[in-house]
Amino acid sequence: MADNGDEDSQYKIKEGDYVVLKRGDIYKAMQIQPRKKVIFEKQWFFLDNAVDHLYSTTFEIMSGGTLQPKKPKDTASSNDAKEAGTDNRNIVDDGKSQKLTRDDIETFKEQGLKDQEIIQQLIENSTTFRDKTEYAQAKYIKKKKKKYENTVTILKPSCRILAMMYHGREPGKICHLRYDTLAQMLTLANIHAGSKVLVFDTCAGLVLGAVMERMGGYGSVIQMYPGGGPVRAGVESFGFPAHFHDMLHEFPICHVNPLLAGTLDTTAKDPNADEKQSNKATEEEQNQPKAEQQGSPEERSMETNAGDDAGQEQEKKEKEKRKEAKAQEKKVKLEEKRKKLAAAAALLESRNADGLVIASRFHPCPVLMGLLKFLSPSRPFVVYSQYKEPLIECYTKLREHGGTVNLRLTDTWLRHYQVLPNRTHPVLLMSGGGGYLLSGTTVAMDRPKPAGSQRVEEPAPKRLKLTDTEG
Amino acid sequence: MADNGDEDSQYKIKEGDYVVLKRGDIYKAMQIQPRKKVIFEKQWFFLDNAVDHLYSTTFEIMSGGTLQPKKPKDTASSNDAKEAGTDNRNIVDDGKSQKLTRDDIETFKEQGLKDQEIIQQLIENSTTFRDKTEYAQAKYIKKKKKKYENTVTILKPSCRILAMMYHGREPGKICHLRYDTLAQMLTLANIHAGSKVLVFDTCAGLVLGAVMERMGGYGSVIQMYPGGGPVRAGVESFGFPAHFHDMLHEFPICHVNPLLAGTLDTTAKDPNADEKQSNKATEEEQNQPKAEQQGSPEERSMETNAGDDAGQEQEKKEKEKRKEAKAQEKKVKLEEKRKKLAAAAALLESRNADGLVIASRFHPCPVLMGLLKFLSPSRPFVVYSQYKEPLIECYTKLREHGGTVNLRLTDTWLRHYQVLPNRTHPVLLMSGGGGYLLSGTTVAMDRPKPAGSQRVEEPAPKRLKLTDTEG
Amino acid sequence: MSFVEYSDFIQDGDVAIVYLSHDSMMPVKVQQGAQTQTRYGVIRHSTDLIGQRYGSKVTCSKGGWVQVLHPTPELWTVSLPHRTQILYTTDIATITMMLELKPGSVVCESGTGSGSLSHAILRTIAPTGHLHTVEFHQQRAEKVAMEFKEHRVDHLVTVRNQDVCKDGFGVTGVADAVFLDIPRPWDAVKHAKAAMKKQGGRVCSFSPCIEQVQRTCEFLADQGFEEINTLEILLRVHDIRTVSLALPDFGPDPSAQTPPDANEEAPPPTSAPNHTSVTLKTTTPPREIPGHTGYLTFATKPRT
Amino acid sequence: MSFVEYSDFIQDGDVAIVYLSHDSMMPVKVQQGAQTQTRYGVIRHSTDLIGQRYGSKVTCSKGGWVQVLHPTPELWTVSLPHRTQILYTTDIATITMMLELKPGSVVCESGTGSGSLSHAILRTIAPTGHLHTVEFHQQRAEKVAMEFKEHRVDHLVTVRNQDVCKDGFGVTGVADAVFLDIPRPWDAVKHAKAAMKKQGGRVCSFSPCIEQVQRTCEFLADQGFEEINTLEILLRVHDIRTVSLALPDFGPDPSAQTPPDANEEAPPPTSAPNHTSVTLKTTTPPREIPGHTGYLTFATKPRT
Repeated sequence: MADNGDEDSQYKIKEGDYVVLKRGDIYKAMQIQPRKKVIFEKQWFFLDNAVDHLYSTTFEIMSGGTLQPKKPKDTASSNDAKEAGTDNRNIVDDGKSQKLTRDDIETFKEQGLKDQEIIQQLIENSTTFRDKTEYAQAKYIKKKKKKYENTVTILKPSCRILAMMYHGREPGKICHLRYDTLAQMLTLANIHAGSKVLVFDTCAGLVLGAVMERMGGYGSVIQMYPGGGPVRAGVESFGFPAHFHDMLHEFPICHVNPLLAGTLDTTAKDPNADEKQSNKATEEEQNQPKAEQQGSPEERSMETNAGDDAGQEQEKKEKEKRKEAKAQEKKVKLEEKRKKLAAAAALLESRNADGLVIASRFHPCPVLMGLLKFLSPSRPFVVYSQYKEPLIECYTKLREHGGTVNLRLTDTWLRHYQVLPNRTHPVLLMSGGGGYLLSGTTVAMDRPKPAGSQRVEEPAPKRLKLTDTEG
Repeated sequence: MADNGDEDSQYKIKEGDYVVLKRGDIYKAMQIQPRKKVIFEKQWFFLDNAVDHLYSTTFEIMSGGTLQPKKPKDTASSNDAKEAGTDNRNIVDDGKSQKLTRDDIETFKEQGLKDQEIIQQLIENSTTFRDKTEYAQAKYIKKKKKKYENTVTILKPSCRILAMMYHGREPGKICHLRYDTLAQMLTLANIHAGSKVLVFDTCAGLVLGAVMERMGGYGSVIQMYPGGGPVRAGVESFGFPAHFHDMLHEFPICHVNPLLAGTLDTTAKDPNADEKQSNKATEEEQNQPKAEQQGSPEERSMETNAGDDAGQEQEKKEKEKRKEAKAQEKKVKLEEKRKKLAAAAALLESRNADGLVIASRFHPCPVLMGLLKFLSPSRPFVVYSQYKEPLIECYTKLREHGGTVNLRLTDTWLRHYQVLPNRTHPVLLMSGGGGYLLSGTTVAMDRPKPAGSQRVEEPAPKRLKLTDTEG
Repeated sequence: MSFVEYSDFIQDGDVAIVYLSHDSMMPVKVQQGAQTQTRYGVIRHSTDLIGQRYGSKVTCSKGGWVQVLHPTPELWTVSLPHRTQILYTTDIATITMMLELKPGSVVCESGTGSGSLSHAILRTIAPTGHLHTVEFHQQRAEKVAMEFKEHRVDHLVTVRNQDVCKDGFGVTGVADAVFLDIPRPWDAVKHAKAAMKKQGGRVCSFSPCIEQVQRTCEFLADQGFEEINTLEILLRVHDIRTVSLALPDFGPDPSAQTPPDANEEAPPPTSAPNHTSVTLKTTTPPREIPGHTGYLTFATKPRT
Repeated sequence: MSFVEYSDFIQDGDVAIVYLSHDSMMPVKVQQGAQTQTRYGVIRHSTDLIGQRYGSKVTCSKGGWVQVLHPTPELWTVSLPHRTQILYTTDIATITMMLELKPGSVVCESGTGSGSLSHAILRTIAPTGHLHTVEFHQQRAEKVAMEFKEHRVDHLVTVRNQDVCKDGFGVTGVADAVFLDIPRPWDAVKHAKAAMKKQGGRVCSFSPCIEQVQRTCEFLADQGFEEINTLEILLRVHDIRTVSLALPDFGPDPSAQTPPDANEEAPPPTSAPNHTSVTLKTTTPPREIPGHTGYLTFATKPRT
């Protein structure tokens, strides 16, 4: 990107691209697939027409669900409220202020009136609109807009957009991790190109994707995943170029202790262990929703096509064939999997990772204590939790255990503003909370001592007074 | 106050009055006593000259520590910053920007230059002042003002002023109860004239005083106090008229269980019990700092005078005499105390109080559960704690126990603003936290059931889903 | 029953608050023979309410039950029929303290709106104070005056239907405190000053937009008001929850499990305590909370 | 050592961060033969630092010890020699995400100030991006350029000493993102637009005062910027404490203490458990916290 390249190809929407649909503050991640019906904000349409248009184009949804690029709007729509009354004291609440009926509006829609036009109709037919305060007018327009607008903007995905999307649509899937909290994590963990980062993420892979974006394909990311397989839906939505996936490794945490004990066998010489592992892997795959199965978009869309083509009749005949093919495929996959495990294990074994990022539905304390061992000294780590109490436990444990400094338990307060002439004020609703972070820096542990003696040495007397404030 | 009375006597500072000194955001509560040296913001002076002036007068501190009413200022001082540079990019940080030396300034002071004049000198002799941003200028002036100002305003005390004073000066004494949190408590507990309110306050009596102010001398307040005697310093500072104290009762919480069990003897027929009680009372008095001993200002200033007059020589002779007098005094006091206890017990026994306010260094859970019994049904209560966790425990206990609805655990976020032309922004520092409140409303308990069965009945099935959100 | 005095028993003509849940309450005018429909069934006033103790549990016709509470300004605020944007308890509490209201205070207020703040003021200044409240909107002025009567506080309040910016508060030199919640508060600053006692007092203006605050502060300073101070207060509710957090399984840990002399294979089932979890009490904020109600600007009117 | 690449061992010429406590860190230029004074005593670079592993404990001459940390933009932000008001990590993190910075991004910044944000930008856009930073104040521009060199990020950044409002950023059509922290950001909006790629990008302006925000938003809208969004973010630190709460003594409780058949006098010492207390882990906020740093206004430059 350092080049001032004028070729627009990278800015064009292509088939197979992962994109984000946007209307107002609403986002939805999506893949561009031919003739795929998309439902967004209670409207359905097809994305086919968007292909070859530029990212960030706003489309109107036409009848039949086709998209048509919208004419560039003449002026900002923030000046909708005109001729505002100074207050709302003249308004009589008789329930009759809107002269248009529900039917009228439906008729407009059938006539193909544009959203803006319908809203204009509503305004003109409201006897009270002009008497409302600007405040109330803005609210009215927003409400109506939401109801009758029929445009959609197609965006290139980014960490910012996806983090806001997840937070707005499915906060439960990402443990209520707010976008600004994710921003803090990436910065506090000093995520950057060329480093080796451990990620433990059960937030749909959003955190993992965010880390990968910040590393730009340079370095390595090891996803430590709990039983059930690595979660990747969020990563896919980023639509990374293929080579980004080369830096991504995965390692099941159930192998952590064996790895540390030197008993993990990644050479597949023990057929039993291998079998067990492979069974587990297969199970995992079967337990996962489809979207989370595959790494690369190409593979996935192929599979989808295959599924679509299969008829109902010839099934039995081909079953056998497929079974065999599958067995072979399975073998290949297992071997791949084994190699990947071995590669990840090799990366971990040196215990010199540069960063650790944890954001999960698991109790962060054992996760943190288990994974911190893989970091070099003088490297940052950050743990997210929706709740404060588990992080207090982490803090206490870390203080007992030693080997970390610069501990801080924080959260952030975030508020958006409406900035309009004579109507500037904080947005009336804000997020109740974005979750908590515990961050810190590893340091070299004192030389291993017989258990028990270690703690005594930890805080030198003169620093004892800092014990509690330290953080 | 309903009358439009023009006589100013109630607005005049009188000897013996409790007043509040103010400079900028700094407050200090004080009693007007003749020839008493007062130290405020590192300056000493006498308040004698303030007597007969009107409340809210600003005085200059003259040499010799006398006060002199300040001439009404010509214009607002918020326009001090003139000719502001647009940014501070031209400032060279060479440590030489102020041409005046420390000695120069001391000389000014000896010459009797007024604060404003000294600041003007500093500004005129600062080579960088005009190049600083308005932002930086305002900061500079504030810093300098703080250092060289020598005025003091004398205010009539009020809950607002005292709450801000305690929070600013001695937050530890009031368990870090912020003034806006106190405001919430008074409102959530529906404190008003004519009701009967229980107060448990180890916040220097500030909460008790605030409740008394809001009741205006109508109704009754029962201060429930832990061993060591009721704390009243904060109440004194309000300078209530004498009749306010008629509504104030006190009851030691160590008598709560006996009272509830019907075993509390307030008739003094048991000489033993009485003796024990009186010993305790005496101890308490001795353990208290002087300021907290007496209820009315008159008594106290008399004592202070007596102490001042006593010489060192004649002591032994008069010792015997005083001992006798004291014994007699003690007897009278004990009888008074007994009567007071009996009166408070009578108020409590009917178990029909209208409100309960708790703010203390004690664990709020047992305090709340112990005192809630004294409320009528359909009455509000509010518990303050510096920490959230104990209030979670209160909540859980109340839900188990039944007998309350409308439970809410809250805190408030408070920020002040600087509003100046082109320089409007939130104040750069804010309070980190104002403490937490648990509030609720009592309801009639179901008829006493054999223990254990009660809980089962509590939430009706259809309301079960609300159990957690309810609050 | 009155909004400034507690009673123990529900009587005919009272206004009682039917408590369904912390976010669902309804005020009920108690009338001999009347009925009230709730989602738990019907409440019959004559048998279920009149003569009952405030705070009692009332079983409705469908078998569900509700609590009937004595009205307070705070319960009224969360249950009153909205006719306008209203002030909520967090702001009200702050206003009450910062205006130094207490029994006997004389207060001027505009606009009255739905009367949410008015009731809290009346509670605090009773039994000897008075509220002069000015509402431009005639319908609303009439409605709120009727409510004051029903709530038995009408002896403490005068409602005026006029334009405060043009006509002021209708009183001069009597108020200890003035409260403004109008679109152009600066136009009422002079009137506020005129309404206040010559010895001084406190004023508060509530405005959603910062431009209103800026202009009001200017006018307050011009009119000689002192200690001008703008603040913002937000309520945070902490919902109490019991949550369960899974424990990760790092696989068999040889260092933890095998004492030096135990050389046999460790039994696999116990070595990996498969995904158990721990439970803890915590609080969570609501997903969305009020991020702004308005700026509160306070000032002191000095002696004039 | 470099601010964009970790090393394991401390070398001559490195900049290391000496960690004394969470609120006391100092950057040290490591030089063969040099010494650094700390409150725990002297650190001798040749023996105590060079060749040691980052993260090691170093015992100082007075017997106290410190940790020596690898520099990061975040540690630099809390330890750098202030020459101006600086941006702190909370705002920086938000800016970085909201500007969509990543390896390869081309960024314009003004003013450079003490370089707190610059370092964080460089960390994020390395190894293939570039930062064009403009600082009006000559001394500061020179100082920060020297620091970039010492921190081994000078290949990623161009420092220009000029007036951004008059002269712009010195580049055209290259930036993915622009950041403004200047007193009159509106005067630089046109320059920001000119510096950005025709395909679009993101812009951020940081201003302490709301009037600056209002004017900037106007200019941004006039220049065709979209998705204009102003926000404020505040950090809250939770200090972890063990606190002790006294338990009240309500006196002997006959109902609790006497089983029905125990009629003798209960022994007084056990009946009133005199003021014991309970201990709990909790967090407290610092007494005062930053209540405002500045408003962050973000906007998207559309394709032009």
